[in-house]
Amino acid sequence: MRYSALKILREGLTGNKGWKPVWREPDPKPEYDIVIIGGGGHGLATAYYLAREFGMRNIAVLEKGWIGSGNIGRNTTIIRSNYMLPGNEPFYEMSLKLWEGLEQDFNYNAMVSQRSILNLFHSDAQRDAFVRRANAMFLAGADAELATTDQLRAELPFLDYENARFPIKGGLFQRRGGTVRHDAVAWGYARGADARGVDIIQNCEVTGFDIENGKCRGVQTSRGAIRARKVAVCVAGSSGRVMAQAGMRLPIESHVLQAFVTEGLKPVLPGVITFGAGHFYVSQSDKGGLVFGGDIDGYNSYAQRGNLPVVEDVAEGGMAIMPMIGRARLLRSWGGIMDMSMDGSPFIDKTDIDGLYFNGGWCYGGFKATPASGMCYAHLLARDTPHPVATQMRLDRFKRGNLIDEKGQGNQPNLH
Amino acid sequence: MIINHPLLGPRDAAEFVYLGDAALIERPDWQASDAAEAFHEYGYLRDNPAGKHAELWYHEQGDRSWLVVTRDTVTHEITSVEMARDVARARGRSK
Amino acid sequence: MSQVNRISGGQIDRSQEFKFTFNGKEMRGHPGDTLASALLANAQRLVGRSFKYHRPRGIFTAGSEEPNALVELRSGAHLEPNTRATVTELFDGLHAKSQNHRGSLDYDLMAVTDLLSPFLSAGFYYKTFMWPRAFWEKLYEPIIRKSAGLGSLSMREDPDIYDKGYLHCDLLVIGAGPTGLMAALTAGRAGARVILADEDFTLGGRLNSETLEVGGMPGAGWAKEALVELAAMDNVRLMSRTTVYGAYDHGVYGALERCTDHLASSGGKPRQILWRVTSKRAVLAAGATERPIAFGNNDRPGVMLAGSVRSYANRYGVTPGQKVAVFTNNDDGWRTAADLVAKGVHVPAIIDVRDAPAVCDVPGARHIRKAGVVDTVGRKGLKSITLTDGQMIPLDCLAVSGGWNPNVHLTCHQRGRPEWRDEISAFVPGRDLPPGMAVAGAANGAMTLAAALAEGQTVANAQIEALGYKPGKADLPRAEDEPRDCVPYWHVRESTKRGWLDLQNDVTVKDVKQSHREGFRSVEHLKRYTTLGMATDQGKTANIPALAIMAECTGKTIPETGTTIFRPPYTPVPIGALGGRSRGRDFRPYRLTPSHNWAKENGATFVEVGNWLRAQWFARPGEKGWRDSVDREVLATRKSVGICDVTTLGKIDVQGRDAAAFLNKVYANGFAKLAVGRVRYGLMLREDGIAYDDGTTARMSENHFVMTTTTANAVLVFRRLEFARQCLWPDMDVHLISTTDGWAQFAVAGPNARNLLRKVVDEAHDLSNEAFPFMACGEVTVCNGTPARLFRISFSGELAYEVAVPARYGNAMMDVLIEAGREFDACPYGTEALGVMRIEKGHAAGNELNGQTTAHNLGMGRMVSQTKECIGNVLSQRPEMLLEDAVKLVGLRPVDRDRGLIAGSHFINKGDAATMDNDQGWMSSVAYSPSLGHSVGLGFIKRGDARMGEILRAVSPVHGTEMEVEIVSAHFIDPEGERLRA
Amino acid sequence: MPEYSLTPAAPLAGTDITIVDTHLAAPVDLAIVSVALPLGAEKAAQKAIKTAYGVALPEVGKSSLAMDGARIVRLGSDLAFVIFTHPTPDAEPAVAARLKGAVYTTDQTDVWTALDLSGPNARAALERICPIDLHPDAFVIGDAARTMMEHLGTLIIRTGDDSYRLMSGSSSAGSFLHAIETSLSNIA
Repeated sequence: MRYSALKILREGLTGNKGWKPVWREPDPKPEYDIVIIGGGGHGLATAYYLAREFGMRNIAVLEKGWIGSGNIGRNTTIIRSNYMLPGNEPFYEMSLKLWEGLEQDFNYNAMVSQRSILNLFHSDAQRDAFVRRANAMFLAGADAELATTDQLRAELPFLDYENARFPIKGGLFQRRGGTVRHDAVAWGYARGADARGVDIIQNCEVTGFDIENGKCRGVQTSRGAIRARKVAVCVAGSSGRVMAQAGMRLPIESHVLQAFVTEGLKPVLPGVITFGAGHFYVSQSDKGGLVFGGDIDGYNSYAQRGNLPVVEDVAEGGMAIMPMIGRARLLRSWGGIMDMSMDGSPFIDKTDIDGLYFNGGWCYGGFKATPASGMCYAHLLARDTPHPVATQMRLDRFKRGNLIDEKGQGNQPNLH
Repeated sequence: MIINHPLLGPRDAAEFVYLGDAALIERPDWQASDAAEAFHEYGYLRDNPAGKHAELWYHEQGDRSWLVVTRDTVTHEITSVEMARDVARARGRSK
Repeated sequence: MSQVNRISGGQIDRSQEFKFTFNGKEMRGHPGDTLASALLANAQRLVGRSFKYHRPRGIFTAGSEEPNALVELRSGAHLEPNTRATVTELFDGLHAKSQNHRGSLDYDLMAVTDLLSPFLSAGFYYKTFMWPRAFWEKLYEPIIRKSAGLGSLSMREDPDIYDKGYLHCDLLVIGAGPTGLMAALTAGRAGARVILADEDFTLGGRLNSETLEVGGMPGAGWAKEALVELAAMDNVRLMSRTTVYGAYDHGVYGALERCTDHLASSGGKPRQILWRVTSKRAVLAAGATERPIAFGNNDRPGVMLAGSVRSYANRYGVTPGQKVAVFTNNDDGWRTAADLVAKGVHVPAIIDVRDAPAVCDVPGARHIRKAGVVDTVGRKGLKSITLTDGQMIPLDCLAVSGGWNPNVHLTCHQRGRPEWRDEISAFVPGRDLPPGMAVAGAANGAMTLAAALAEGQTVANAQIEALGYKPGKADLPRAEDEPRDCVPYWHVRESTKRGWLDLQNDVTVKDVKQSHREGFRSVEHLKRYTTLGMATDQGKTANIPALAIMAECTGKTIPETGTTIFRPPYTPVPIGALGGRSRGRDFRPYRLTPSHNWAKENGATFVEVGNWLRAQWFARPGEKGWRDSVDREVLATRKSVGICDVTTLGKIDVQGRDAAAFLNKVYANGFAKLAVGRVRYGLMLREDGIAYDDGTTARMSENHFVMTTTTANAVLVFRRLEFARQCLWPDMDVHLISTTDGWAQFAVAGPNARNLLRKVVDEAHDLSNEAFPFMACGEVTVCNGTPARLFRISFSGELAYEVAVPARYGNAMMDVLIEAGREFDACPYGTEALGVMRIEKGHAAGNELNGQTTAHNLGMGRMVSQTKECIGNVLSQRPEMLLEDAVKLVGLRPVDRDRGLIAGSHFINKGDAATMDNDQGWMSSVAYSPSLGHSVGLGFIKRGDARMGEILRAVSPVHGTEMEVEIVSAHFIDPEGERLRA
Repeated sequence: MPEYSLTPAAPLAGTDITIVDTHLAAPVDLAIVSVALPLGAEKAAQKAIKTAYGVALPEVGKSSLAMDGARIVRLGSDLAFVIFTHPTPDAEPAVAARLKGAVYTTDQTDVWTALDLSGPNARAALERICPIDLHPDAFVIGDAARTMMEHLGTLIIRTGDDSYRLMSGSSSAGSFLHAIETSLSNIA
């Protein structure tokens, strides 16, 4: 079923009774070419691109609960490609370009909104680092723009320029950055994959891997055994838990990141704004809520909920840069589990077990990566070689000493 | 969260700084023949369990002691809190 | 307009009258009113517009679950959007405006969306607005954004102040209705430390809204007596206007106390206080929330929840209408009819979906059995209803009761799932409660008053007994087991019109059905696809009926279909309150250097360095810009002598028999053999082999070292040292204590540094180059006996010392150094000049030690010892960290000396395109060198150390510039180090 | 001889504020010396303390008052502060001399700034900033705790029924005073 304004008109006139399920609810087949574990954004995107780009159709996506129930459904919806290091920036820029054509591509309005993202800076050293980053973005074909305080005053008059503890010295814009309706991304990919024959199987939990003589030949699930030529794990947040079933230890810790939304408000924020002297970033959704977040709670957790100190820390950051939000009310807070990796950067790689592939370690940056992650993982699964923009996202990089550490925090995941 | 400090009693976790798995106490022998591999595992690979996790917390806004806290990563329930120095000694570390 | 809907009784103070305005219209009310009760008293039925269809809406409830009656309260910078009229206490001079309409509330231009509603069904926006691509952001989205949203922010800084606090108790009782009061009395009498908190301004919960008796007296009277008793107990803290909004780990609860929201002005006191309550145990006695029944056009102003109608009548002395019918699926709805009639309000009919006899005698009311409401009339105020049998009943208010949902919210905050209980057709708290919490009363499904009181007592007793208190004796007041029979009945199927579930977000029964049709069948998909329950009320009244309808669609039971769990906060919390005092200049504390006052008096401009404020430069009259001042400071220092407060560097006292051995493990270079009276530069690595921090460490005596760290890393290095001491080498006798704030430390640098210090350091101390050479240290006295420490170290590359005195002498010491230096034209210098001189000298600082660079990159690879155990040396030797073409720290100068280098530029070989593949490295620090007369820079370049003299392009596309630069030694000044050894 | 002399100026010297019966003042000439117990020689160190001050080293989180008015606060298993009145900048040698090399001493006088808070509102004011349970039965006279108040590391000692000594880093003295004053005025 193709979606269009005309279709809506026709359905509206006939009582909206003709809409069909957006994806089928098939039972699992006994065998697939590729089984993708995890019906989140990355898993669904991988299935979509395997079908669309590589012509593979005999694919299943196994989801423990309902699709989109992981971090694709509980993030702060930001897209951007403002990275610095060669191991990252080309990948994220490719992702942003995919976002830019995504909706027409899968015929689903995910409300990709390039409202811009702004990183404020508050010291000369921070400015220098941002200039380095901005120039790296240019070198990778992305856009970046430095703004002076005067420019910011004109564009964002509500920031605290007069009374700030850490005065705003300027900012780095990426105008092509912005926000996307996160759930719709999962649904759009699911719809596109399903239409191309991919089986999306909900309520199907993987309970073990069938590993024979060092080769992965399938999985055990709550809905029976499923054979596969290749098994692709894509469960960021739960990577540790799932890969432990294959006997693997990972350079990853699971941490909780909280996110917050206020009651709906008439438009106040034009784009995404991040504070450079504290933990706070914010945007406004199409519905009017201020969607914001800050630092991870900082301790290993699989609990999908956080604690008060971080809530307070984030609110302090918000009040520090935009004290006009004091009377806006926090409506809801939630937590997602992050695969925090040892250098803050992800993995898209084969494992030491033949036929078992791994995608994870996205820290709190997985949402914006969804299209490129799907594309690169599909590439790896279809061709068995890394996509050119993901050549450094390897599991053995720590052994070799090739780190992709954007923040320079080293092997302490909760600092990334 | 509240951490029941062995010497000071229950204290708000906001006074503490988290480091990670208490296996970080077990720093490998730098002279061993497999030191490079051992340090890679020590530095980078984690059990990351969903369940009981022995982990290091530092009482920065308190007595500056490092603690080994055993906490469930699913429920956050804390079942034991020990002085890390005692744990380190018990695990054979000296000087 | 007068208060035409006032009736007798209630807990309002009729002796006083408050004036207030709604949309500019003046009205009157009384102390004890909420804005909602006062609006109803003044017969203001239309109060707002819905989110999506801009349908006219009236007051729906009498509590914090209100979906409709949201207003913009107050004005100017005090404007408070989305404020529930139902919990806003009336005060004299209150101003409120309706929100979310274009044009007036009565004639909202956006109401046209309602006519288009067939095309705006659930998820319509996912299926359109995609073509042409550019139109989404340019056209569609701006329109959607403008029409969405609810109230407006003032766009001005919140003028109120907020506070926070910490409370501790044995037992936190959440909710001060009959259950909570009984629980608090029980625990309080037993001697436990109790906090009783309730969101309402009058404690007592539903006792204030009911005509039920407790202990032979009116319930409200019993509540007052209980409160008097509780208030007299030292061990009990009563907190009204306090919402316990979140249950966090280990018995910590978040609570918001509204201190001045009920006053016209906060009077300079905190508007609200955010309390973190640490409880040993808690009793959740949060009561229950009534739910509606969906039927055609059930969203009209005048359709209300039955219990709320009763509450307005009994507590506020207001009837929401002159002719009020009741539509119910349960016994409780009948009490509304009975109470209204007792107050003289006409109740034409009680429509009960059940085929059951009358619950009680309601004079004048027809009992219509096995019937439902299918439609209503009255766009801006209800005029009539139509029943399933076609009959029409004229009225102006319909009181609807679909049963009651226990307020299980806080039981879900730690991911606990509620369980379905058939007897009351509702979810009750599940077994996975937050540890320490017990639930009692209606929140636990004990719906009758007698049951609630009994449970409050037994649950409180169990909780305090577990803490070692003796449980109290049973002196339970007598109360009624009022009839509470209820059948599951969620929507009137016969109705063909839209029936609303989520009133605020305009989610109807049809939307749920469509969601099912399109495969969004899990509760979470339903919620996300239709926006059900995502409005400011978080679906408190809507979620369960919607879930029930989804269950109907799927043919499953409600518990099979799913549960909705709740997230904090219970009701919305202002960001200002969560931020507390930490805003503006109080966002973080200020740390001031000991010579701060001197600097302030001497023209310093200050800069934030972490939490420190440091003097950045000292402007002198006639200087046109900061560069003039900085150039002068650099030149004066290099020519004669300059003085800089360097107190902010971290200082750690390291003592113990194993101190030397310990330092040898934490630094990458050797420290075991440092002589007493000598200082050494130390490089600290992280365990992963990356350069972490650097500084000098001085050996003051055999077992006593003084370590310095960078300003930024002082706390982090201390933490790591404690880790090494306690966790890695626990048997070392070594002790650490920070003395950063204790010593005022000054760099005295320049050819005349020694001459100046000779005037300050007491004569007993020999400062000659022989007696006190480069890298010497010692304890001295200055200015006739003040103890001091002297280090001969240099960051500037000049002959230099750092002299430290106890911090209390710091300001005076700065004065003395300048005074004594007058004959040398001694010059104070700030962090800018410090930075210029360190770049001229090629010293790495924060921009180079950024956590991404190795000793190998920094040209200090050989400092990393491989012959001792130390942190970081093993992993520093990983193959790809030692690559031949790794970036190396070098100096850079512009080929055209008149051009200024730009930090953050990337290096590209001449002739190559500026792409990431051709990236040769980056410029980390730049400065104008007044000593050399041109710009100088430090940067990292692939194999840079082997490329001296090579010319590359430094590109900064973000500035749209590039220039040619030459790779040179990083030591621009005195490369042989003769000056500092002079 | 150098012709210069240095006049001390401690950051909060002279602070003396009363807000509704509750008093906030900076103690005069307060000296603080840290005392670290050498590993393996803790007993000897404790004995030296007992001999020098006439009171035993208290348990962690407690303090004891010596005959001469010095307060010994046990901050950790191997660390204590000796807090006493001493006007000249030689507090550390003075304590070191009394303890005769049995401990490691470091002068902490200028690291800290102190305020004494006393009066009927003291506890209510602290409730706004102090995470520690200060109920009189939970935090008895002589108890001491290091914690965080308004982002500042703080040592709190209960010195009487309604009186507390509060100590925090001297560089942030202004913010420290501001935090406590704000609490007092917020509850007044």
